[in-house]
Amino acid sequence: MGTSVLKSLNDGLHQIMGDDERVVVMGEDLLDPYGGAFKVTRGLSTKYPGRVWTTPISEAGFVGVASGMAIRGLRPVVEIMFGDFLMLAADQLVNHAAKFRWMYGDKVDVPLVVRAPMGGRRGYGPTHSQTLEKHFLGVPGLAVVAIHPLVEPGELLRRAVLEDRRPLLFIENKKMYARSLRRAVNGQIGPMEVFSNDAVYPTMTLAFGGLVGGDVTIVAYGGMVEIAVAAAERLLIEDEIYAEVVVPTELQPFDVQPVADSVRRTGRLVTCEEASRAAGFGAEVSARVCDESFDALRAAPVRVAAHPVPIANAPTLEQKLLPDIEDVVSAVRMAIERPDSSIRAGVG
Amino acid sequence: MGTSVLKSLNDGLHQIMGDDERVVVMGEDLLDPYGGAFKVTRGLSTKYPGRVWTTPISEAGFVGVASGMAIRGLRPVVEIMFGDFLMLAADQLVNHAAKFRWMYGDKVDVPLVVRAPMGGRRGYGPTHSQTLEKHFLGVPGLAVVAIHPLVEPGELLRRAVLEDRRPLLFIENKKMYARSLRRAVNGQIGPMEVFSNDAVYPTMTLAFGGLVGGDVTIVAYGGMVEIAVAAAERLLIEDEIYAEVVVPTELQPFDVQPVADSVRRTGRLVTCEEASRAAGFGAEVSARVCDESFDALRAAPVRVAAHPVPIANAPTLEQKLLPDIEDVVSAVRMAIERPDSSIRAGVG
Amino acid sequence: MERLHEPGPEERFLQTPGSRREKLYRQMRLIRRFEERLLRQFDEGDVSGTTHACIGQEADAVGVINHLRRGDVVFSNHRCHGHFLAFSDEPKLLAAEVLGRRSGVVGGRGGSQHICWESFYSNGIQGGIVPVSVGMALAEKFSGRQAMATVFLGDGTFGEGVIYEAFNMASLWSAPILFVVENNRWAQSTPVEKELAGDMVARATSFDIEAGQIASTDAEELYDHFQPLVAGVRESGRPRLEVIDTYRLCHHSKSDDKRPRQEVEEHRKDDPLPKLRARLDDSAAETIDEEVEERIEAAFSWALEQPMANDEELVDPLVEAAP
Amino acid sequence: MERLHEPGPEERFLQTPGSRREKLYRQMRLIRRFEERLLRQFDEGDVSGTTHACIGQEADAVGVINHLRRGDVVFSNHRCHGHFLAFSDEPKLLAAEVLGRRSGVVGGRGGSQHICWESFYSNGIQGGIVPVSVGMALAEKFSGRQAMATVFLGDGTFGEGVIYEAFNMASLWSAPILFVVENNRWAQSTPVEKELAGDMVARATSFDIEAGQIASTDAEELYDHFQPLVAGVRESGRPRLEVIDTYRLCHHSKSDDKRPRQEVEEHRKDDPLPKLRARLDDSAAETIDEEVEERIEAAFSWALEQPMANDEELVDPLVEAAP
Ligand SMILES: Cc1ncc(C[n+]2csc(CCOP(=O)(O)OP(=O)(O)O)c2C)c(N)n1
Ligand SMILES: Cc1ncc(C[n+]2csc(CCOP(=O)(O)OP(=O)(O)O)c2C)c(N)n1
Ligand SMILES: [Mg+2]
Ligand SMILES: [Mg+2]
Repeated sequence: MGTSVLKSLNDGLHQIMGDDERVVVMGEDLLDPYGGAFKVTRGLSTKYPGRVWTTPISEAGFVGVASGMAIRGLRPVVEIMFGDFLMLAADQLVNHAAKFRWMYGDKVDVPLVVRAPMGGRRGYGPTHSQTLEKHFLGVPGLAVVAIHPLVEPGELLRRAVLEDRRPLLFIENKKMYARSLRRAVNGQIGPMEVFSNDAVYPTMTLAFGGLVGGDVTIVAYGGMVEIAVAAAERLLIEDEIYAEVVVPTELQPFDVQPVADSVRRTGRLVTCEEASRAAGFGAEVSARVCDESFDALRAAPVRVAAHPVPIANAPTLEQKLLPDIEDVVSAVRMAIERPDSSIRAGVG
Repeated sequence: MGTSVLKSLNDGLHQIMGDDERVVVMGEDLLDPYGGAFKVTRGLSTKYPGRVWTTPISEAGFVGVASGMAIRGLRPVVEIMFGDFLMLAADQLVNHAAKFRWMYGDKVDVPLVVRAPMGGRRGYGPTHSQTLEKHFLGVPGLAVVAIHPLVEPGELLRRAVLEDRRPLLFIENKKMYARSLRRAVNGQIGPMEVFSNDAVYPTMTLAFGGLVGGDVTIVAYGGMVEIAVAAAERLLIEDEIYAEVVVPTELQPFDVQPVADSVRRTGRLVTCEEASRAAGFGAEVSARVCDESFDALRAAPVRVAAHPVPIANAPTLEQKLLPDIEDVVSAVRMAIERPDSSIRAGVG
Repeated sequence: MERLHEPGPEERFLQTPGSRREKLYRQMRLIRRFEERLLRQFDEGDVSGTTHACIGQEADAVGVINHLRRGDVVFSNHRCHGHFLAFSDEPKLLAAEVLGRRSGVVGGRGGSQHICWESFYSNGIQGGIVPVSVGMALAEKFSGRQAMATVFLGDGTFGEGVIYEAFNMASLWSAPILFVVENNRWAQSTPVEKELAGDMVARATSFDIEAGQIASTDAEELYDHFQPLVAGVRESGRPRLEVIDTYRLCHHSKSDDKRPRQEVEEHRKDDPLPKLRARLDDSAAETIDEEVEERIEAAFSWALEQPMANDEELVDPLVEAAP
Repeated sequence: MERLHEPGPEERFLQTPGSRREKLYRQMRLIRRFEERLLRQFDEGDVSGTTHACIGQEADAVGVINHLRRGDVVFSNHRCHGHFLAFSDEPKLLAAEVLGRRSGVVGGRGGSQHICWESFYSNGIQGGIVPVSVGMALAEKFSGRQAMATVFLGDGTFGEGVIYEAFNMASLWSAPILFVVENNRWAQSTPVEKELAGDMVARATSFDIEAGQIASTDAEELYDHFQPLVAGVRESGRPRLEVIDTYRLCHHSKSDDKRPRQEVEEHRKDDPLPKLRARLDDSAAETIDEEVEERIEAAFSWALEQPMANDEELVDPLVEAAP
């Protein structure tokens, strides 16, 4: 058993607070012995008593407080207990934190990190299971990072808190907390070779036997990464389909290059997200891939996503409406079965 | 001078209130003689005194109040003074109004209409000029309609208020209020022939000389419609490029068919929106067009959008950062100059 | 809107045979045993996610809701089992819901935090239900119906700004609504001193809303206390806020209690159930206990036999409700 | 953070020669004439969008801000010209900003509703600035600096729930912040009776925030009134709210005044400028008027000569500030 995502985040926070006195942590129910709803902040209030602010249930208010602190020189890390409650802080993020720097003529920085645990599969029902970051993509001035087990989450958090001057949404996934990190061993993660673009928030590319070209590119982030990797392994075994899995960490601004490069090798694209399909991350990825490597696309991209309904409480229903390995596998089959338009005749 | 968009909406509201006593109107500064910031509600409080509720400055609160009213049988029409303030009501829309029906086992309807004037070009600066509806696309259960001068806005509002049982964002455009409706005369709007798909919220297709095939499909909604039509006219004159302009009215759920049909005729797609590009409506349209008619696309779609910065107050800067006719014209030229991938050889 | 179940809570309460004391005890016993059974099912792995019991606070539900009439709106929050059972007397539907069955109150879609049954509603976002309830109260009044609304909120929920927006509008527009604050002195793991500055009653009165406070876990006392308050809202057509000082004897949500052990133990002496039971004669109490046991057993065994929620088709509500 | 301009408002005020009365009048005159000139430029088509003048409320700005020190934070709202000029004494920068010039306070990006100059900030969303200011106050305290924060809000802004979230946290966490409420009895076109139930001072005290109210447009009186209040916040490290009952003698934003003519006229007798000018001797007043006239003329003619804002390149702030 390796380090869990939860431990990595918790260790990371301990170190970040130890390294920089400007770092303060803020959110609901953070104090020990409780230590936060998902225990990401456990131990912090004991070790750094004056720097952990347990808050009233005031998501808009404390995101606002934190962004004021950020402007005046602190490095606040805010926890939104369930990412669903981010909607309460939408105005503070969109009309305050994200705008300040540019509209104030670049005179201020707002180094604010807002951590938000997203995602379902834990039976928490319609208001505690959503994957809402898509609604915060494309806000000028607001960065969005989503962790996954392939890159040390604690290290990503350190970069976000200490090295990044931008207001930043840091998306975690509740189901992922208990998962072990999947560190590369000899450049491999399981049967796949893994490549990083070495960005501050790296994009990882996984491929069977190197970047030698495959049948399809699967893009997945956050909670869908594990599912995509499992689907890739299954596709190889069951269908002899070679998939490359590309895992972006920074969703906004989004560097399409690693995806476009992969599509140049594979000609086909499947995107995966846990949210519902419409106007989501997959749409943006598809559009950007079209921008960059349309000529390499042999068939239309396929988007894997949730059904467009609230996340049900009943586990059977929840499971049915959220995308899973089977959905990714089918999407890849569909992408591959689509007629190869690179050999079609002219149209129109 | 024909009827203005503003007059159509105001007349529409008068009639809707006259026709159905369940309709109540709610928002900031609605009472006569002021009659609302943009005068859309002018005269209503005089004519229907008990049914116009001027509110405190409480966007979340009164959207919540209205959604409670909707569940209990009224037909509330809420005005958000500037669409920018919708962010304050995000939780009420996403986690309350939009969810109620499905999560309550289809036991309730929430026939709530929230009108939001969006858009810039009036010098109102960073917090009063945004086009934020993209952040509300893809919310399960929430419909989004955007008016434009090609379809009577007052009639669209009537359908939204009286015929639609869904919570619905009704997007207006501040700059458009003063514009005249552009009604078809003999099936023509200016030099273009106009076709409707006859949906409740119709999609309009404009083309020179009928749907006989053209060089490019331009998709534009809301405040970009006029700009797209002007660009199409200029492209014909300056470049002899024949554009079809497709104007969706309902953005969510989005019926891609008319766009896909047009792309089948033209092979090229340009999308236009006033918001910044990332994760916007254009991305969704592109992805949907790929779903439906990828084989007909001869080149990558091009998205026209704003620069990813807040909307500046200074008119020179504002003009520079928002998309205009010139930007649409360039995008079309770019789309047309892109190598025709339908005649390319195989890839990979 | 749906056809209404007959009769409403007040009528049902009055029509039920037995002394008032017995009836209040029976309801509380039903709530208590429902939740204890639910927690057992939880431990057996039949409940997914989490669940918020109201053990220790049952007297609030029966003290307030028994004064409500058919068509009156109740909006509750995450801790809604007691409110729902007092309102509906439908343990079967609630059991099926929390067990994720198709025959649950809302077909398993909501779980107990997100249900709707006649004019009873709940939602799991703190605070947001308060303006919605104000709107419901206003709609009832506007439509000329005689109904009023009641919304339940906790001390912690006083952190959410939207409730003050709702207070302001309720007061300005004279909404017939009763705000019932269950002050159990904790919000999840946070004691009230760390979350709340000043005073809840003063907050309400500063919006020109009449408000009061009662420290009690005595169902009879609360029943008497709320009778005129409910009548007052109905007659005046004005909002009212009432704080009940109470205590939660269980965890916040399934198994997350870090409150000082001693504090919890001290509050056991205020447990509303033994308090009221002591006033009944033993055989009456025993009869009730047995009767409740049977209902709970019946509800859960029925619920456990129901098919799991798994709608044949997941239809997009936007498409389904489109004009 | 930026290097600070020297000296702060208080120091500058004390160092300026002349009587206190003269100095207050000079500042108010500067604000008044600045806005009158701005409205003229507006009518001449030089200002795009809209603009919110504070004509009639100048005494608030000078009464409060002259007690603030270098590094103290001020957060203002849509109606910020007076606050900004009292804080910065920089009419040129503000003129250039509202005229959309590159040399404006924030290069024309913000317009007066959205500016930042040293520790002065403004934003155009009602309410949201209040928690941000609380955070700023807490950061100053946390960092061991002696600074405090002042945030200006209007009566209408009491509709926004987030201000109560901010009050609660300011009180719980002892933020050194002064909430200055400019109660001009109207929010845009809405009279205070239609927007505000109850009482603003009581709302604050219900969060255990000391609060008071003063009805005055007398700059000297306000200056005296706020001196101990500012000192109190600084010394106690606790929040304080103070309501100033005042009146706006101009439209809400450019040309949208539908208030009863008579009501407005009646309030002209409370115009803070003639009120204070009457206490000066005539020649001193005339000298000040001329001096201000020159500064305003200089500011606007300078501003009108500046190049329009039109950044050579529109850089994505996410890319520019990326690590
Ligand atoms: C907007 C929002 N923030 C946070 C939560 C998580 N949460 C659920 S219950 C709760 C505590 C509520 O405390 P209180 O209002 O006192 O009610 P109690 O649980 O004591 O009955 C919290 C923080 C939530 N459901 N919604
Ligand atoms: C969130 C939000 N809602 C609405 C507005 C539009 N608006 C600008 S000023 C104003 C009135 C503010 O009234 P008040 O707080 O009394 O300040 P005053 O204008 O009287 O100085 C309104 C409604 C806004 N800017 N922000
Ligand atoms: Mg509580
Ligand atoms: Mg005012």
